[in-house]
Amino acid sequence: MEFKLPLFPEQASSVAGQVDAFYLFLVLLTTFFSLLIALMIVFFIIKYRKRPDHKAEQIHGSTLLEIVWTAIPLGISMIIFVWGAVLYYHLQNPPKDALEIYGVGKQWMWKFQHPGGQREINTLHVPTGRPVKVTLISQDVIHDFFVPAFRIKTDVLPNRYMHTWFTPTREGNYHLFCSQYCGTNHSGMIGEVVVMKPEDYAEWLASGKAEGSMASMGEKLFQEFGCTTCHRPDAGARGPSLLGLYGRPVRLSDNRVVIADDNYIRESILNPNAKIVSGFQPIMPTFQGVVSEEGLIQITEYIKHLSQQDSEPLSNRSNPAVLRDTEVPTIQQELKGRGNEPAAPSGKKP
Amino acid sequence: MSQNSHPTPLLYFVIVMCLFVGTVVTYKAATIDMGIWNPIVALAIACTKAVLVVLFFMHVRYSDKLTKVTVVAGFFWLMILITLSLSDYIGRGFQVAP
Amino acid sequence: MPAKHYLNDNYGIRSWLLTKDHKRIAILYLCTITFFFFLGGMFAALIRLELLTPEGDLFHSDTYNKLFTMHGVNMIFFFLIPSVPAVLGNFILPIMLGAKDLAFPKINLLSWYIFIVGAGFGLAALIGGGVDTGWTFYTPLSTGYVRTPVIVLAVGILIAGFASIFTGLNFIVTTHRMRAPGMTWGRLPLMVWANYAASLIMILGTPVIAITLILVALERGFHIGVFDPKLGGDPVLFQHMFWFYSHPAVYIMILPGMGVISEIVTCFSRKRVFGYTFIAFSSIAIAVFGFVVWAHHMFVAGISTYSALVFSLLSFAVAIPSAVKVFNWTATMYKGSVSLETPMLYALAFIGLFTIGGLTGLFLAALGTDIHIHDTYFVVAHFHYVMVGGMVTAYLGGIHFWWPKMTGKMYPEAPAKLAALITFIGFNLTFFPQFILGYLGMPRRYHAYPPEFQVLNVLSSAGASVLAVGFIMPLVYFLWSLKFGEAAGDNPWDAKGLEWQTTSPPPTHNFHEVPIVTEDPYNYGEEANVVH
Amino acid sequence: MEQQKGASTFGMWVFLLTELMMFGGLFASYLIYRLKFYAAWEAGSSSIDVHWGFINTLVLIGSSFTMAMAVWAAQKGDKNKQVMFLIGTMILGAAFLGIKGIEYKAKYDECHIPGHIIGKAFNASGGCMADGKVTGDIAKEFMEHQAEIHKPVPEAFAKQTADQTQIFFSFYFAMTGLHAFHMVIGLGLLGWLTLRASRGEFSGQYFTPVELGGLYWHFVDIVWIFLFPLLYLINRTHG
Repeated sequence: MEFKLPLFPEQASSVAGQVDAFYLFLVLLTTFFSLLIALMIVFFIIKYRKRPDHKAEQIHGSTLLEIVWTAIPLGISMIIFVWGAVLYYHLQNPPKDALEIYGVGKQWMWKFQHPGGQREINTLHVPTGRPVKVTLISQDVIHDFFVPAFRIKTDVLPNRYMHTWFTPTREGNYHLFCSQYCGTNHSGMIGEVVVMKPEDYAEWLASGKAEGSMASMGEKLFQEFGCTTCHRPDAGARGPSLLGLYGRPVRLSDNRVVIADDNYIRESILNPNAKIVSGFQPIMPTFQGVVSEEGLIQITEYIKHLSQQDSEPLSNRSNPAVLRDTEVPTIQQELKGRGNEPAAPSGKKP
Repeated sequence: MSQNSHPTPLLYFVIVMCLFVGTVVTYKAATIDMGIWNPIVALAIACTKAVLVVLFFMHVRYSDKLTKVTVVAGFFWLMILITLSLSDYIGRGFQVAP
Repeated sequence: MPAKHYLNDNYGIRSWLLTKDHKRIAILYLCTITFFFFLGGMFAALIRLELLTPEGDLFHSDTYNKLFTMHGVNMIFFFLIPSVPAVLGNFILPIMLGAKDLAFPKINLLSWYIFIVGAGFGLAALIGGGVDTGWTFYTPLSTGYVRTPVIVLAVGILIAGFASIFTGLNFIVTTHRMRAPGMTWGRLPLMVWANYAASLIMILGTPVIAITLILVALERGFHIGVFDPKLGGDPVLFQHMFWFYSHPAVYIMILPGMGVISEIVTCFSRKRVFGYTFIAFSSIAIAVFGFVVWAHHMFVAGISTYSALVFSLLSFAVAIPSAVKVFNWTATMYKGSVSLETPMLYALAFIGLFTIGGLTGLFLAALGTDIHIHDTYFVVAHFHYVMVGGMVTAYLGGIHFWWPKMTGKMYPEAPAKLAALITFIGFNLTFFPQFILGYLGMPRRYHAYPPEFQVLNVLSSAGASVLAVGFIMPLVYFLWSLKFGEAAGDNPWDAKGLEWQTTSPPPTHNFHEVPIVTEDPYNYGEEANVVH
Repeated sequence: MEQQKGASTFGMWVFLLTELMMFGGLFASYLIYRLKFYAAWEAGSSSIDVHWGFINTLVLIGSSFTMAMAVWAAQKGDKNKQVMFLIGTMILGAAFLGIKGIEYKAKYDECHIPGHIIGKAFNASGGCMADGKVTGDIAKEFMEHQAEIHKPVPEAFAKQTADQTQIFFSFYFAMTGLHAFHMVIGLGLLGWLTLRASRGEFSGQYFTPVELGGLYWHFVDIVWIFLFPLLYLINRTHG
């Protein structure tokens, strides 16, 4: 047995230092207050120990003291809250230019796919110095993607995409754990994150066998399932065109506006009646049980690709389903005010 | 505590008539398209009926403060459960904003 | 001829099984939960044994998963929840109020029978192979994937839940309606306040877990689609419903313990409690705030950012009343006349360990750190610091404190002090390394782990064996004292409070005549008032 | 005695808090899914025969009235009226359960029982055979409804919506089932009260058990007052 007693996990991402600083602050705070209480107790035990010539002095309390020791913890906890919230907000919002990798968790393994189509199992290769956004979904129960060296973690749910992101800073191999209990071999659902220099990563990608990029695989599926019959960019199409759709606000038939993100696309494939694009009929059949989770991811990637293919500004697009940039400010307001709206009885009427 | 102040059969009769009317109104209101107001009207009538039952049939109107506090506490806790769990689902809508 | 009291009032098995005496029901509960404590403890021992080596070579992983599930379920639902309320509360609360029994003695007995039925289901699930969902029963794992008797265990917990509902109902009504003349709200012992607050949670929270477990059982049995994502259900909803009860449930477990500590600290400091009103109301505040913080168990589970912020903020709010209590207990010792009898040792251990447990809760309530340490051993350590370092310590302290009252016999002081010391050392050795393990990233519920975590795990397992000695010792000397212990006398601690003014053990109806309360609680100034 | 009576009544109220939270868990979940699957909620709700629900509401309110009168009679010490009103309450309560049974039977015949263990498998987008004809095709009914109000929907949409009504029916059966379970317990209590009342055990001085039974019965009534609009009346603007 190797004798090692580390106190901190390695710091291998841009946020690790920040989390550790916050953690250290909390450790110091805890130590301070625990010692304060402990020392006071020891001091009182000795100073006021029971002895024949000493009698307890009866004190009822002190409102001033009560206020002080309510206010001080309250103040400190508000500092902790704000600090923690800022960090959390940072960790919840991946940068726009992040490298996007998809992962599927299943009992009891991790499957990842890079945009170029390279697949790997229980290992994830990433380059240093570049934000990486991992979009995750589970095929069965709830899992959890946890890389201690990056100080990030997210549950991986079976019914919707979850995201996490990190910017690796140090090369090396790091643990990847499933940290949400997921059945028999939970502790075997581990893997490795391999952080490489960008050029090594590029080389690794090139050496990988890929049947084609994720988008091209998605395109193939798109053709196979006959999606193109309806989703065409011409005026007479029965389904909304998917050109320039990804990441843009879409107006629905009940006048709600949603952003066409991963989860929207997934829902539209599996549960097409949930959100109907304004001006179209709800005729699409469900693909529940037909497309695999990986297939869904590839199709999503393809649709995303359709938005990036040409550099033409989106505002000039002729896709009627996608709203123009000029409309966006009002839409953002709508989105803000939309909190209560799904409750409306007309909510999802076709 | 409530011996001498119980309501009379006549009052019970008035209440039960109100409840019957309330039921008919709920039913009729549901057949009119009022948009977002349909569930609100239905729940408002249901709440009114429930309050009538609690106050008169269950004698809360004639009971001590403790009973009244108990009833209010129950309602309060139910609201905690409903609003806080519902707020998460509604709150997820905010996340799609760009 | 010894004086008549509740123990010798009547003999025979029927007089116990059909008793309506709250004191006898407390003893019935005591025997039952002691069994479950050691059963759960045995599972814990096996878990720690497995974790001595990184490979996971002692048990099959399925067996290991069952071990930690049954450890959690036994300890939480069949030991911690009924521990202080159903044993110490049941015994002492009516006497503290000057009542001759609880408001509904029959319901009290019914509560024990319901508990037995629920516990029977729990044991049936265990004998039927054990359940491996984790005590949290997360869907869809529990509803669609594991192949163990989940429904049996869920029904067991559901039934046992009603036992705690009836205990809570009894406490609330008793506190409102059965107080002796002169026992105003401002004179209630803090133990009563704490149990009252815990009872509020029992009656308001428990039904929600009941209905949730019913839905889990239905989902598992009939695939109705409420939690199954394949049928459109949302597994996160289960977590909302589960934690709506299970977070406040930790306050069901800790609040009565806090009540015990308030009694012990005042007694062995020979002093009035510092800030009575603040301790009393902080109990109620914990009960109320405890209901609005549940989603801090779900920060990485896919709740909205907005909810995460709100629940994090509220979680800090519930930390304040706990802090207020700790400060007040410490201040109570100031200028007191402190002596270190066994119950006081436990109480002091409680204050220290609860402080650490509570403060490490801040790490988990803070969003930035929770992402990293959620679902790691940090959580395990925090939880055990509060539940074992806090609640079990308080429970043991309370048992030592009231043992002379319950049995009329004194336990031997020297081994008791030794046991308290061993427990304290063993506890810290077991659980402190787990904080470090957690921050290093060792996930909870891991059967095998990377080798670099071994040193800390070995330390933890070593501590667990020390802790086991600390827990077995009281069992031995308490049983010994039943036969060989010295007679305790009515008030061995020179304590205040109505329970010390009656005989030890108390008569069947608690008091020979209805007591009339004329003084504030913990009126330790006037030593002359004590009857020997 | 007065203290004991106060304790019992208060105890009952505390117990009703527990009951309220138990139903509360279902109500909260119901509301969340209603947001998520509104169309299915509408279609599922429309497939239930509203008339039975309406009648049942009146029946249960009526029983609450007779129950209140029974408490009044007990308080007055009028044994005969007391027994009469208690029996009246029981008859109305039994009628409620009978009607509930008719509704459940209809749902069983239409294959609208969620899951696939009890009898027939759930099937709302094709209907199932009962008495030689196909019933319970929610998809078809839904399409017809929509056509009637000039908002026609294609078959694919109707079928998906019909499939999703399974969750609606899960809640329908969980909520009405839990409610019916309370009714059965309530009937048992009423039977026991009637027996005691007929023996003349209650008087103007002692009628706490009747009062407690009343509180419980009224609570069950209140739950139904909410269940009726939530389950039966989601959208009845057509049909």
